Amino acid sequence: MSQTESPKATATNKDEEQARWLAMYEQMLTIRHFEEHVNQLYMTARMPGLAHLYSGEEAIAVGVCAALRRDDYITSTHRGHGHCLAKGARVDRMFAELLGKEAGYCRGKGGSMHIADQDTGNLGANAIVGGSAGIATGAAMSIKMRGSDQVAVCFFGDGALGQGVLYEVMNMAALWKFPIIYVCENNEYNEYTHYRETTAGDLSARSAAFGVPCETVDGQDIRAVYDTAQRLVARARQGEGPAFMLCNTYRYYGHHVGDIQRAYYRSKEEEERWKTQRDPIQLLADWLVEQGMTDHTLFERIEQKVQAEVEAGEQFALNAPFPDPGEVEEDVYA
Amino acid sequence: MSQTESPKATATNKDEEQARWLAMYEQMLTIRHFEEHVNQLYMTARMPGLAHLYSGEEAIAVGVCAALRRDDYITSTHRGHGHCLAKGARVDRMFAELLGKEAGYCRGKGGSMHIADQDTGNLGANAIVGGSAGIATGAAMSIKMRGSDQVAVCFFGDGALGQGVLYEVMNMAALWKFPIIYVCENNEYNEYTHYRETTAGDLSARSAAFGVPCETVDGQDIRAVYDTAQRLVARARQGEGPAFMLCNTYRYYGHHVGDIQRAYYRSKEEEERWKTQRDPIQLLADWLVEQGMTDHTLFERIEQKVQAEVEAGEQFALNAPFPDPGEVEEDVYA
Amino acid sequence: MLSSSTVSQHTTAGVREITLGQAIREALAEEMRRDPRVFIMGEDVAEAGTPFKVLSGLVEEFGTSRVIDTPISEAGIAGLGVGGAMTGMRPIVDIMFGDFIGLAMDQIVNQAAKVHYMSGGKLKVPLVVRTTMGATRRTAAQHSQSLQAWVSHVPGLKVVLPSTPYDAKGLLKTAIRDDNPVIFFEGKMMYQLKGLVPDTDYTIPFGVADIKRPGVDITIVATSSMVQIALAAAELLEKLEISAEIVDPRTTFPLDKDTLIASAKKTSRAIVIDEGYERYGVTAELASVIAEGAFYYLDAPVKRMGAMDVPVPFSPVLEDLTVPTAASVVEVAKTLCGRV
Amino acid sequence: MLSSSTVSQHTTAGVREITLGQAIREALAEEMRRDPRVFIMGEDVAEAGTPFKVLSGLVEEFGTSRVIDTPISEAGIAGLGVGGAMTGMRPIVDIMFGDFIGLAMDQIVNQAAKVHYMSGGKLKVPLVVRTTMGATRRTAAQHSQSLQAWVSHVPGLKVVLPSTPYDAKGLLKTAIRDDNPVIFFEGKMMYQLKGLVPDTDYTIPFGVADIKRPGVDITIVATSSMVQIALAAAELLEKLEISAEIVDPRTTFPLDKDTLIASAKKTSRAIVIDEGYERYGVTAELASVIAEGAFYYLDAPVKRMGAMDVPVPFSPVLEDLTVPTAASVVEVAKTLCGRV
Ligand SMILES: Cc1ncc(C[n+]2csc(CCOP(=O)(O)OP(=O)(O)O)c2C)c(N)n1
Ligand SMILES: Cc1ncc(C[n+]2csc(CCOP(=O)(O)OP(=O)(O)O)c2C)c(N)n1
Ligand SMILES: [Mg+2]
Ligand SMILES: [Mg+2]
Repeated sequence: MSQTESPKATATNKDEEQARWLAMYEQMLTIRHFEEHVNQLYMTARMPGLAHLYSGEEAIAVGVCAALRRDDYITSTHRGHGHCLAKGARVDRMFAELLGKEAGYCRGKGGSMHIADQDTGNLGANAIVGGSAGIATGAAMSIKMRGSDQVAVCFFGDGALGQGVLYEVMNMAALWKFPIIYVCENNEYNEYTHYRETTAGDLSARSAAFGVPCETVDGQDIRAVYDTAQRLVARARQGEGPAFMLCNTYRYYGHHVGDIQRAYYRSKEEEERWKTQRDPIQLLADWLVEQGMTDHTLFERIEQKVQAEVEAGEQFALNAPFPDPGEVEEDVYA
Repeated sequence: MSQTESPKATATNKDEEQARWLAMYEQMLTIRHFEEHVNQLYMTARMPGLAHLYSGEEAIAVGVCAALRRDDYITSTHRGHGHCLAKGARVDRMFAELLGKEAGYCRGKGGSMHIADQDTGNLGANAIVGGSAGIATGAAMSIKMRGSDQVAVCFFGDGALGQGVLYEVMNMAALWKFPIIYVCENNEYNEYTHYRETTAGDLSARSAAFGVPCETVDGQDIRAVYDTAQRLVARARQGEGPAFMLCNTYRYYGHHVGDIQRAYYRSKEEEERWKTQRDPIQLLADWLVEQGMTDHTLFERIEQKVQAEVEAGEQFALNAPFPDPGEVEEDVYA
Repeated sequence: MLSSSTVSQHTTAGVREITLGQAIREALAEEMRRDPRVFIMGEDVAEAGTPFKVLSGLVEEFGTSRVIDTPISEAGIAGLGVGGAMTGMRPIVDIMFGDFIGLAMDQIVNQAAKVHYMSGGKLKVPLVVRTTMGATRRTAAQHSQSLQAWVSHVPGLKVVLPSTPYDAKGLLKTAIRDDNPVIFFEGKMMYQLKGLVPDTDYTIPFGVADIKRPGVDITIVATSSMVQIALAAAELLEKLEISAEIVDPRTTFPLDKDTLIASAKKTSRAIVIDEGYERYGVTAELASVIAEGAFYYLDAPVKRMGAMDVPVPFSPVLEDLTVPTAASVVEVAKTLCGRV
Repeated sequence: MLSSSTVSQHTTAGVREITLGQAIREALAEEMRRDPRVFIMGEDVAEAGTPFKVLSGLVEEFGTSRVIDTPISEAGIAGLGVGGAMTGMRPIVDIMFGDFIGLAMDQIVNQAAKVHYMSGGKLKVPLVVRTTMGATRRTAAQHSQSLQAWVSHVPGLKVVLPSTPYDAKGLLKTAIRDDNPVIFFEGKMMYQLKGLVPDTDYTIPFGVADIKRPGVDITIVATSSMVQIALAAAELLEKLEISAEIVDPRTTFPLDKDTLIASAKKTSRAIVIDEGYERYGVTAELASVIAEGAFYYLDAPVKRMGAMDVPVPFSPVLEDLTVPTAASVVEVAKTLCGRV
């Protein structure tokens, strides 16, 4: 996908545009269904441990990754399924990883919070809040040193703004003009605490103070996310340095699958408002219909395809074998 | 010293004002002479280890501490002699500490980089760059929790802007309106590297991004430093929260006493310019003369008093006994 | 003072069965009532009561000025704890997962641990850092470590590893009243463990090991989560007519070397178990203390059992292999006793 | 391959006497010439060549794009090192004083050490962290620690402690060519230490201990700075007709247990010395490895000598008491050999 085309130039472009938005729609839907199945696996005690669901935030991962090439890098978080799928990972191997199976992306050793997929440039989810900022910035440094035109994207939540290392590395990215985009997914909560209780000042001033320009984006509007990402990625690719995308969003589920009683920190009304009025998938669907780019049958077809893929992937993972016990001592050293 | 008086109200105020500026003059001079002796002690191999001299930066420590009460807190740095003296420490016990003697403020266990003096509210110099930001902010938190009207001041260099923990604690100071002033002594160098090579963006934006307002001050002009400190300290004392003072200054000596060959990182001309045109002691002296607040004899008298105190202090320390070997295992636990 | 073994054998008047999590909550609440200088700060400690729900109810009693939700800034909050402790407060800093102390090591080790000494004894740091340890929760490599060896290594720190509700409550009170920085590790899989705890105020001194079960054939020194494993192994060993003495040091510093050595001298055989990585871990210190102190009494080398030296894997089938189990302890004990 | 003891006994053609600092500089320069992916980043590493002047001249040859002065951000630069290493470069991160690794522990331990395992073996982290250790430089508690025990504890890391110019050069080259994160500790008081070093390319494999001096009566296992102390002690002991064998493990992980154990079996007595704090330190691991492996051969308990368990004091009269000396090693050796 080229970075320079203007969305409304020619008929071919129109077709391309339609294909692009439909692909994004499908990806968002895939993430949504994937996670609903993950939640069910947890609820039915078929998944070990916990998982942090991305539902509600899909437009960010999909919109940003649509602006990336396969060989660009991303780093991700504990809430990382969306990033991983958006960057091109397969549903079946992701399910397998979440279930601790040998066929998983990390042979079952990483689990939900550590899925990495080198083939799609995913340098890994990270269970340390802010923990991947150094890795992403180092990848950008490496890109620059190798004279490559790749770009690195660092995804993190509003809570990561509490971690000093983020500012340390943004300072260096700005000093040395690294090709990196810091994507802050502000879903308003650090676990069970609203970010206003933990985060002083104006969020958009944070990166600017370290020489990294910030753009604030409606994280529910995939078109806004994609457009901004396109511009910032192009800029970075051309050697013009880092940028910061502050994306406002919301998570539909609890902090993790086990966080069921949420009334003490946020209201049902608030959740409903986001789900009914600001759902990224619905917003894109509405726009596609409005633009005449799609119709009911097409939506149905996509829905069925996604459902089938997710169900097959889940089945594959449930049937897949666990790693051999002998593997426990493998991969400690390269 | 009250915080609210306006400097030019009445005759008594005029006298008070004169006394105040002369006291500051004397303190700056004390620091200057103290450090010249420290340098000599090093050059003549009578001092163990190294020391980081504050010469050239005296207006900051003295101007800020003049705005503080004895029971206010400060934290200091590896370049901490000035802060310590300005907060009220004695010359003789400081020399003793630098020489590793039992009579030193820390019984010889701390040395130049760790002098602390609880009696004057000095919570200690710190040899970890940025390492005292947490302590100072915690002291401010404690002030607030105890319902006291003390204030805490955290001194640090431009290099400490590289340490993430500084931003972590400023965020909390802003969130909870702690009575703390962050005083950044920007002497342009992080050891042997100019801060422009290590510090991206506009320095004065840094604290603001975390909700801490910044004021930039000419760190060579003690009147500017004092006035700003007065205002910000009064504000903090009244519960209006933290502030950041960005003081531009310069160190006359090397990074430490052993840093003699400096041409590779800064020019002799640059050093001369600061020493001859921007010396904080000379600038205050000039102004005092201009205001008719002093004359040659008074300067002479102060000079002699300071010289005598420093020489006596040094002699005291040179003659003082080392700690008893048995002390090595004392003070590990309270 | 009641010893925990005494408590666990009799239901005395004024003694109730509560969980380890409740014991910790009680210790905190009682100390906060007793001393207004005590407060808690950490991530999601207030209304959420931590992800482990250990602190539930505290914010309701003490308010948000003493149970303080913080940003996700481990270094920063540890630093605030040090400064607060130096200036008249007695902070308790909650570091949610022990794995995160890496972020706060500079504050804990270069600041908290050294302030008293560097100031020639004038400044004090009465700080408690509560954190967690332990694997088998299926949370993978960055949420499963038991890093007590790091802080046990550092002069100026005290390190506590409670294994029962009784110990947890008494030791936490001691920690809060101590004038030094204390790192308090809670086994995150043990919060639901039940035990008898008096309903009166008591403390347990640091540096006093507790014989959790007396025995004569072999000494098993175990810390924290591994005490339960050792006790389970002792039950199995009893069936084999091997009588194991279970010794719980309770604090890795100060360490009650005498009790460890005395037990090993008595039994002539010793196993040491700790859930931290085995190499350069707590077991190395315990084993070498025993090997030196009981040298002329030992019939066999001291055997160390720590976590396997691998990052903790996510997959349950792998993770379960990384920690000592009652069965693996039994095997080692049998070998040491010449029963194979 | 030349063993360092061989080198130190003959002046072979193509072997020169250089300092440990020079040996490190040579290793870095040669590896940077050999492999364009290798670069150095750290505070004041370029024109200043570090405060220890170890890197002088490198920026002149390789330029500021490969010898990079950074902000004072230990966590940040360690993080950049991890990310750079994962994506095709081979970074060498300079952490000026070992005391500062506390700031970077999360990056080193939770990221660098675990990436390979967590990714199921797909991602690699060929990162070298060079840092320093050692006291008696009169720089007090925050600039004098020897924290090798912390990283030696962590699976996924390799840890190197060279004691001679020869070892330093060969081991650093191995570290740079290794595909894993390696923590390389340089004794800051040893930079001027001289020794013979070949002028040809050589590497020294990890996990191979070096017998720095053969002997028959007592084994002294020593690391880094303590090797020189042990050698000096051996000279003194020789006059007392006690023949000491000095064994230098060179890497604490991988650890050459076999050589340590074999030497102790031969001599029946062992002392282990490391400049880190004694408790829960490197000496605990070395001592327990020997106590277990040579159990049936030892005539006396293994004696540990580490730094005194106190924050390092500034005053020279106190600081000098905190580290083992040739004299104190001789005393311990005499006691072990029944000569008191
Ligand atoms: C360093 C660190 N501290 C604390 C945690 C525990 N924790 C996991 S997720 C989380 C909240 C993160 O909030 P945010 O960054 O906004 O991401 P979100 O979960 O909202 O996507 C916390 C505190 C952690 N994993 N790492
Ligand atoms: C965490 C840490 N990193 C590195 C050092 C080594 N160091 C000592 S002083 C210094 C430069 C500090 O610069 P700045 O903060 O501007 O203070 P200045 O010396 O200019 O007063 C450095 C890098 C240190 N002491 N602590
Ligand atoms: Mg969030
Ligand atoms: Mg400076």
